[in-house]
Formats: sequence, structure tokens, C-alpha cells
Amino acid sequence: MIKQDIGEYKHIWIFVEHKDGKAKSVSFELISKARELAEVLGCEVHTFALGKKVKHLADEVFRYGANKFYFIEDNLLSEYKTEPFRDAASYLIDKYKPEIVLIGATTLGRDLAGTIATKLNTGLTADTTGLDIDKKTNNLLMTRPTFGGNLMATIFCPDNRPQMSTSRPGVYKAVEFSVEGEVVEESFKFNKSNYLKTVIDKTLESEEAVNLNFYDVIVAGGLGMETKENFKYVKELSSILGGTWAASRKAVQMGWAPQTRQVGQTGQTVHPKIYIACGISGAIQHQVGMKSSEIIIAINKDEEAPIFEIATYGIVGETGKILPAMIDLFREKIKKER
Amino acid sequence: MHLLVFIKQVPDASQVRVNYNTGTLIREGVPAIINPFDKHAIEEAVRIKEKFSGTVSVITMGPPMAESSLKEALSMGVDNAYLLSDRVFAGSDTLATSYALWAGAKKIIEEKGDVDIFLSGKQAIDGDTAQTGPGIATRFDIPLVTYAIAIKDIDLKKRTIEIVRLIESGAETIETTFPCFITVEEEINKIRYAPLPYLIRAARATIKILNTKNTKIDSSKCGLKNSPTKVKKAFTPQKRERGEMINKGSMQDTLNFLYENIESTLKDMGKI
Amino acid sequence: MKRKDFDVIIVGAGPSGLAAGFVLAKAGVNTIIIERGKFPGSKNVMGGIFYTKAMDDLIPEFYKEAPVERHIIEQNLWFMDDVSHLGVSFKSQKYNSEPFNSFSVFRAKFDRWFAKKVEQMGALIINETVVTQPIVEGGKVVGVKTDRPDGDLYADVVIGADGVNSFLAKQLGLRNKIKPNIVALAVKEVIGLDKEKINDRFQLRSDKEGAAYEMTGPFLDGMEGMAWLYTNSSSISIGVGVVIQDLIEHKTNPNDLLEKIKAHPSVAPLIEGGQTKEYLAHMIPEGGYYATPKLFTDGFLTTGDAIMFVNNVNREGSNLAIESGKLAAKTYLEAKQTGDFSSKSLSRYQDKIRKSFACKDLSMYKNMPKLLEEKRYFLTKYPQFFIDFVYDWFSVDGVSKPDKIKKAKKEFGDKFGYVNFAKDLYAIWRYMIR
Amino acid sequence: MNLEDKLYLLGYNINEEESHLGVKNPDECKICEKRQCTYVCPAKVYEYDTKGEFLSINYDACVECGTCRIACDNISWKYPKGGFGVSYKFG
Repeated sequence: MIKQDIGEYKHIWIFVEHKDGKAKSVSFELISKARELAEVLGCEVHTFALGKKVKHLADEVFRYGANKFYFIEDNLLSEYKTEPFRDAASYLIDKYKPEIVLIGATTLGRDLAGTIATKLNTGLTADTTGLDIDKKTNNLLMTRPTFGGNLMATIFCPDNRPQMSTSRPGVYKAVEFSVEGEVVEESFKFNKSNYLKTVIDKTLESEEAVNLNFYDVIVAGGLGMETKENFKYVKELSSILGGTWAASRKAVQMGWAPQTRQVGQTGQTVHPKIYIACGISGAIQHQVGMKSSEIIIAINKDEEAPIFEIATYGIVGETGKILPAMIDLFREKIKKER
Repeated sequence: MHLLVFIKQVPDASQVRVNYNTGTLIREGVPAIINPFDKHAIEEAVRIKEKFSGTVSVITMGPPMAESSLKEALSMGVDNAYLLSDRVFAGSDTLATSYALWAGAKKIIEEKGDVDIFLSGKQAIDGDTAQTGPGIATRFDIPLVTYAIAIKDIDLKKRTIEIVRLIESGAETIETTFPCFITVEEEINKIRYAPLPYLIRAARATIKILNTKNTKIDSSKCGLKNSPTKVKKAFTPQKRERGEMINKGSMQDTLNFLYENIESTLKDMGKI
Repeated sequence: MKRKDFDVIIVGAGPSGLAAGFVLAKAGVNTIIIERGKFPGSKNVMGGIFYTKAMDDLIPEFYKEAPVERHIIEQNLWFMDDVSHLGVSFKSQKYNSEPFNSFSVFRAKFDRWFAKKVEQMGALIINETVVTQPIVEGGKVVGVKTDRPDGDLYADVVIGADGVNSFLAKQLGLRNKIKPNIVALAVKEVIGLDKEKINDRFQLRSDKEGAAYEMTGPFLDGMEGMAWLYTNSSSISIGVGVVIQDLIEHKTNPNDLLEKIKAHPSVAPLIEGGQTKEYLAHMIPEGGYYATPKLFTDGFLTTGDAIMFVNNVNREGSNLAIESGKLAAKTYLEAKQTGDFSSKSLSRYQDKIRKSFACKDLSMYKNMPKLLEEKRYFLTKYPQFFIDFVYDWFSVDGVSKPDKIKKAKKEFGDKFGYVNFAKDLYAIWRYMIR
Repeated sequence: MNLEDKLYLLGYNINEEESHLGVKNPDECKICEKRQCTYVCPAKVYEYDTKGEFLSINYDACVECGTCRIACDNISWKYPKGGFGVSYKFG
């Protein structure tokens, strides 16, 4: 392996992911975390964005304390496609040589990061939930879950730069910290013949096609929902909270929900900020799929149900009574706050 | 049409348990399986082959025992199986792994002809990184399509393929050209119960071994020593503690109390 | 021409199927073994002790290579009530030399290794495939149907090594429905424990030496059964087997029973601090000699647990399975010379089984099941009396030893009657020792 | 350690499409008095609902010992499809 001169790399870079002209909150979370790290390293936090129109994102990132905003605007970047994004990002990183590059571990981020790291021939630690600086070596320490969350590994990248990581959304808190930042426009000459991909259709998610991992709030129903009809409460509560709904294996077996929405050992593993388990007893097989959720709210009529062993908040009672009341209360409160 | 599937043999993570007393994983006796996502990639490749005719090759990097996974792939209808196995590969991170697999794939192309579609699972259940596929695609400099849930259409004349992939807000359909690299979700297909003759053929098959001697793999780019990322430490997460049972007399008071407790979180998340 | 895919199809990759496969493949017979589990051994369970002889005849010094746990140098038989145990113990350094009498073994590991050996001999092993029924043409078994697409296979002979639940023998009318009084359910736990702790607790001088405990008596509440505890390399196997009829009548859940044994004051200290690594359940044929079904028909032989080839008194099963598998294979090899696979030709198998040590053992204990069913108090009242007597004997409580003997004699007479006792001794002599 | 935790130690490959266990005549279960299936099973696969009428069969916990079919003639029992069901690590 050819050793790089790692001394010439400086500053922490954050990739600003955006949708419909708005930056995603994971970008701000990472800027805030990066500010902490930058303080230890004595460097600055820089951001970069790619798209058809992204210049306006500068104001947003400066509000969270980024010192610089690099961007490339191009028609080719109007929609996300791996290859032009990869090439433009690699160009910027190669030119400015940041020490650390952080990208949100979203679908887009995880699609992009591996290609950039390969292009730049550097190390990448995917899907991290902890970032720290080793005070002796100034290396970035990246902690990530493996084996479905059963094992944590702390990874570092001593000899290659930049040190790259994709970081799970929702792990760090976005804190406003206004900074007078600098905007730098860049351009990249795309070789259009290299990009042989067109998006021909987009559809919204359906009952069946859903990736539960995209959501920070999941409301899940189990056998204790008693009927398929009652699942409407689960769905309604999830939509009020801007999340999605899911089901336990038993509920799926009853035909109350499609298999794609099943959480647990034989379904999906999720780690939202808030997981609301309604009428789910919480067999270990289910717990495996959701125990790394930050806040777990359990509603079950059986006070002995194992779900309460891992719940942050537990309420004993009938889901058929509690959920409608909860929906009313949350709807009203959320409306008021807005 | 030639399809090449990259697979990984992994410990069945659903059977790995945590020993909270010692802070280690209990892995004794846990069987090695084909990474479940990769299994769907194999199934998809075989389905495409059956529809459009062609051959399916499969490659994995691992110790000699990974042969059993390749045999299982053969029993699913795969035609050629290659095991990339050499001591110098041990401890490779995703960058080094994608290099070795890319180099191994080039050898297969030499032997069996150009590949039209490369496939793999979206990620492996032991590492959960989802980086090796994108890495290989980048090295070949071909279009990458991740999180595929359906292959909608293939036009052999135009050499194009339509793929539906998951995105945050739903799904998108992408058209791209051969050769391309697709990583798949479990939803893409149902794994069929293989016919007995396939199993018998697989049991009799010999697996071709690729290593640094019979390929042009540069061993200075492989293994622990040549991997940019290193593991500093591994530990088991803390066991989750039992929280608070809320009962404030009336249901309204109980729910209000719950709301007050999660209000700041909802705010941080931008829900309110 | 009649379709033929293999010379022999063996159903089930347990010890008997693998042994048959080994002998056949070694003799150059085109053999396929069909196993329903993910790999050979993945569905197999046994108490944990494997006797060496039958396997050593097949693969000399197998234990040097095979995944065995510890060789057993000490055997204990305990009669237990809820708070005591009265034991017979035998430990000998003679057991410390090769080829070793017995080993503690894990089926899932051992059978997998054994299967590799069989494959190296040239047999084909197909996993994850269930044989659903025999194919019978003109009154002869000519192959099997499996649950795979295109799953029919044809051969000269089918060997049904499909275990205690054997559907093949049933479908072919070789045996009747299994009644709940001739099979036991065994449940077992593998409890992880440090090697050093095991060595200390069981007074073993190395990680290779092992001890075995078998326990019966009134703690089983009058049910016919036996509990056991065996030392593995870095774990303990503890289990209990009870005749299913008794579980039904005593409304007993086997797991609850196992928990009760684990909590027994004589047992608990042996497993203390261990962590359960696996929980298993399997049926054990208990019918013995009389429960053995017909062993063959045209084009078909059956072996192992499927013929209830288990010696419950001495806790032997796997070695008998291997023996029967070998004999079935040898029968095929003889029949092959004439090309006659009819019932008549295959009947040599029955002779071979009859002449085997295993069958002689089974024959010796042939009336045991009946005896124990009739005289259940052999396992309850008698042991309880002796436990109480020993307790009394060792208690220094102001009563003289001669008085204690006098008291015991009287109680024994009142409880059992000396005439009855003489009859029982005679029964044991007649049934077992002859 | 309770039974559920013990069963969790086991490796299962569950056939989501069909159960290998069933009852021949559900009406018999309603009037069955002994209900031995509910206690002889080492994995407690069989469970009546709270009203004690309907038997639910949690076939995914089954360890394939066959005890239930020996204990009750009304149970229909077959092996799970090849490769499915329980897999022991030790055995």
C-alpha cells in the first residue's frame, strides 16, 4: 500500500444531502458533531453539496456552524445518480483534501460513500453510531454496530486520508450556532458518455413496498391489536408522528400486515428514535429487530409481557382504548405546537 | 448472457447470541450460511438466465470452508462457482475485499467471457456495511444500482435493463445499460425450492479455486496489513434497562405524562 | 429398461445411515444418502455418551481425528429422592487408555465429521431433502419420493435409516403405530462451564477425562425414566427421559421436569454458574427387543432407531445404530453378488442382527419394559426405602445400630412383605439375569 | 431460564408458507378433556385460547421430536420441508 502524505489533509467535511431544495436534518446533526471534533483537532467544519440548484443551502448550513460551503451545480446532478455524484464529490475531496469526510448513512449516502472511498482509495467505515478523536494520534475513532447490533466495533483509519464514515441519522443532536461562512462555487467537467443511467419513473411507497429503516418513528402492532380493522389506529398514529407502521410476526401471520412490514428476527431490523409497540408481547425474536430503538413505548394489556423489560415507557391497557385517545392527544398537541 | 454473482459466507447472525456477563458473542456452533441478501441475488440471476438463456457464475472470497456456500449456490441453478481463497486475503476491509473480488472477477471474465450483469445482496448480515458492491462497481466503472426490488425489463438487443429500486420516499425505476452492478433487497424474489437433480449435480461439482498464484491479484493490496481501516476494539453493547411504567390514574393523565416525556425528542426530530 | 439412479439409497444421515453409507461406498457401491436437515447431525440428538467399539471397527482410531469431547473414566448410578441421592460409583484408570471405552460426544458435530468421511469414501450426501414415501413397484421397493421437484430416485435397495419417527417402515407396513408406552421423550440441556471448573467439580485430572451420572428413583414421581449428566469438554449435558405414557398420565411437562432435576440439591452444585447453550428434545425407543419391527422387505432394509435398536438399560444407542447400519450394508453386498434383492435374499439381515452382540444385549433385557411397567415401585418405593435406611444408618441419634437394623427389617416387612420381595428378586433374576 | 429463552437459543429456519403440524379434526380438540398436547410438548407448541376452545399451534417453535403425534392421534404431523425447522448446534 502506498502511504499518503497525510499531513496535507485538513478540516472536516460534511456532505449536505438535500431533497426538494431542503437539506436533510442528518446534515445538520453531522455539522454539530463535527464542530465538537473540530475543536479537538483545531480545524474547521466545511460542507459540500451537489445538485442542480443548491447554492441556497449555504444559509442553512451556516446556521449550524459550518465555516465553508462548497457546491457544484449542474443539470446532470438534478436527480441523484451514483456516478455523476461520485465523480463530482471525488473531484472536490481530491482537490481540497479534507482530513475527515462524513456522510449521512441514508440510502443515498450509503450508495454514494462506498464509490467515493474506492475512487479515492481510502478507508470507509459504514453506518457509524459514534465518532471520537483519539487524542494521542488525532485519528478519528468510528464506532459501529455489527452482527445486527449484537457487537460494536471501533474502527480507525491510520494511514489513509480522508477518513470517511457514513453516520446514522438521529444519533447526534443538531444545535444551531450561527457562523459567517464562506461560499465557494466549484465546477466539474462531466464526461456525459460515462453516465448511462436514467430515472424513468418514481413511485411513492405502498402498503407492501417500504423500507422501515428510513423512518425515525415506527408504530408497530401485534396480536394484541385483536383485529385487522384495529390496525387503522397503528397507521393513523404513525402518520401523525410522521413515521411509518409495522407489525409483529404473529400479526403478519394473521394477515393483518404484509411480510415486508414485519419487524424481528425473520423480518426487518430497525432502529428508529421512537418505536411504539402496540399489543406486542415482545418475544425475544421480536426484540432482536427493534431493541436498539432509542425510545421504546410499549402498550400491552398483560403487565407481565416481556416487552416491558426493554421499554423506556410502558402503559398497561387495551390497545383498542389507549390508541384512539393517544391519536387524539398527539394530533391536538402537534397541531398546537405547529 | 453472462451473470456474475458475488456472495459472502457469513455466520447465521440470527443465531449469534450475546453473553452479557463476558461481553462477548456466543458463536460456537453457529452455522455458516450464504448471506441471505446474496441468496436472493443468486435466485435473481438464475431467474434471468432461465428467461433469457445464458450462464450464471458465482464467486466468493473466504476460507476453504466457504466451498459449502458455493455448492449451495450451484444447487440453486448456478453454472460455475469460484472460490477466491488465499492467506493473503485474511483480514481485508471493504476496500481490500472489493479489490480482490474485482480482480477475481476479471479472471472469470477471462475464462468465461464478458459479464453483462453483476449482482450481489445489498449488504452482508455480519458486517452490515453495504460497501463491497459499490466498491466493485466503481473499480469496473460501470453503473451501480443499489437496493433493487424488481427487474422490470431487459432488452437484449439494446442491452438495457429496467430496475426498480427502493429510495427513501418509495421506489424509482431506473434504466441502465449492460454491464451494470445491481445489489438486491430480499423483496426482489422468493427463493424457490431447488429440484433434486440440481442438488445432486452440486454435490458432485468441483469448485475452482482462485488465489494469488493463478490470478493477477496484487497481494500488496490485500489483507489486514493493506487495509486502510483497522479494528481498534470490539465490545458488546450494554443490555437495555427496564424503563418506567406509567400509570397516572386516568388514561388522559397517563398519556399526557407520556407526551411530556417525549416532547423534547419530537421537537429535536422536527415533528413539532 | 428399469430406471436406476443409484445402487443404494440411504434415507437419513444419522449414525446408522452413515455407517451403512461408509461400508457401501468403501466397497465401491454407488450410494446416495438423503438427509432432511441442513447438514448431517443438525436434527440429531442423543444423551451424550458414545461407545467406541462399533465405530472403531469402522474407522480405527477415529477419536484421534473426530470431534469427541471427553472419554469417560467414571460411571455413577444414583437413586434420588427429592433431597438425597444414594449412589454407586465406578472409576477406573483402565478406562484411561486407548481405544477408550466411551466418549461424550455432540451429535451435530460428530455426525457432520462422520459424513465428511463417508463422502471421502465416495458416497453422495444430499441435505435439506425430505423423503416422503417409498416407491413400490410390483410389491418391491424400487426407490423413494422426495419433497423436491423432480425428486424421485430409483435404486436396487433402499435403506431406511430414518430414525425413531420412521415413516418408511410404517408406510411399508413393517411396523404398527408407535404406542406411547414404548417410546420415551428425552429433553436435554447443554450447559457451558469452564474446563477447569469441570475438572475440579468432577475430580478429573485433565480436559480429556470425563464422568457420567445416571439418575433414577422416586424424584421422578413414579414415572419410568432416567436422568443423566455427562461432562463434555467445556460444557455439561444434563437431561431426562420419561416414557411418554407416563408424561401423559402425570400431566408433566418435560421441561419442568428437567428444571426440577437441575434444581436438585445433589445436581445444582455440579452445574452452578453454567450458562445454557442449547435445549434439545428427541424421542428414544424404549420398547426394546419386542418392539423391533420387521427389518426388511423386498428391496428394503431398515436400521438404527427406526428398528428401535436401543439398549435402554446400558444407555446404548448410537453404537447399536452403527452396528445395524454395517450389517445392512453387508447384507446388500452379499445380495449384490447374486443380484437378488428380494425379501428372501435380504432376510440374511435378520440373521446378522440376531447374532450381533447388540441383539443379544437387547434380548437379555427383553422383558425389562414390561417388568418396569408392572412393577413401577422398583423405581420408587424400593429406592426410597434404601435411601431412608442409609440416612437412618449414618445418623447418630442415640439409637443403636442393631436397633436400626431391627427397625428397618420390620418396616421392610410391613411395606413390601418378604414373600413379595422374594418374588421380585426372582422376577429380576428371571427377566434380566436368567 | 424460561422455556421461551431456551427455545431462542435454537436455530430455526421457519417455513413461512406452511405449517408441518396440524389437527385432523378441530372439533375433537374443542371437546378434548385430557389436552395432553398442551403439556407433553417440550416446546409448548400447543396452546388453547383464553376461552379454551381453539387450539393454536405455534409450529415455528417445534423441535420435531414427534411426542405430540405419539401422545394424540388427532394430531397430523410430518417433517418440515427439507432444510426447514430446527437445527441443533450441539445435538
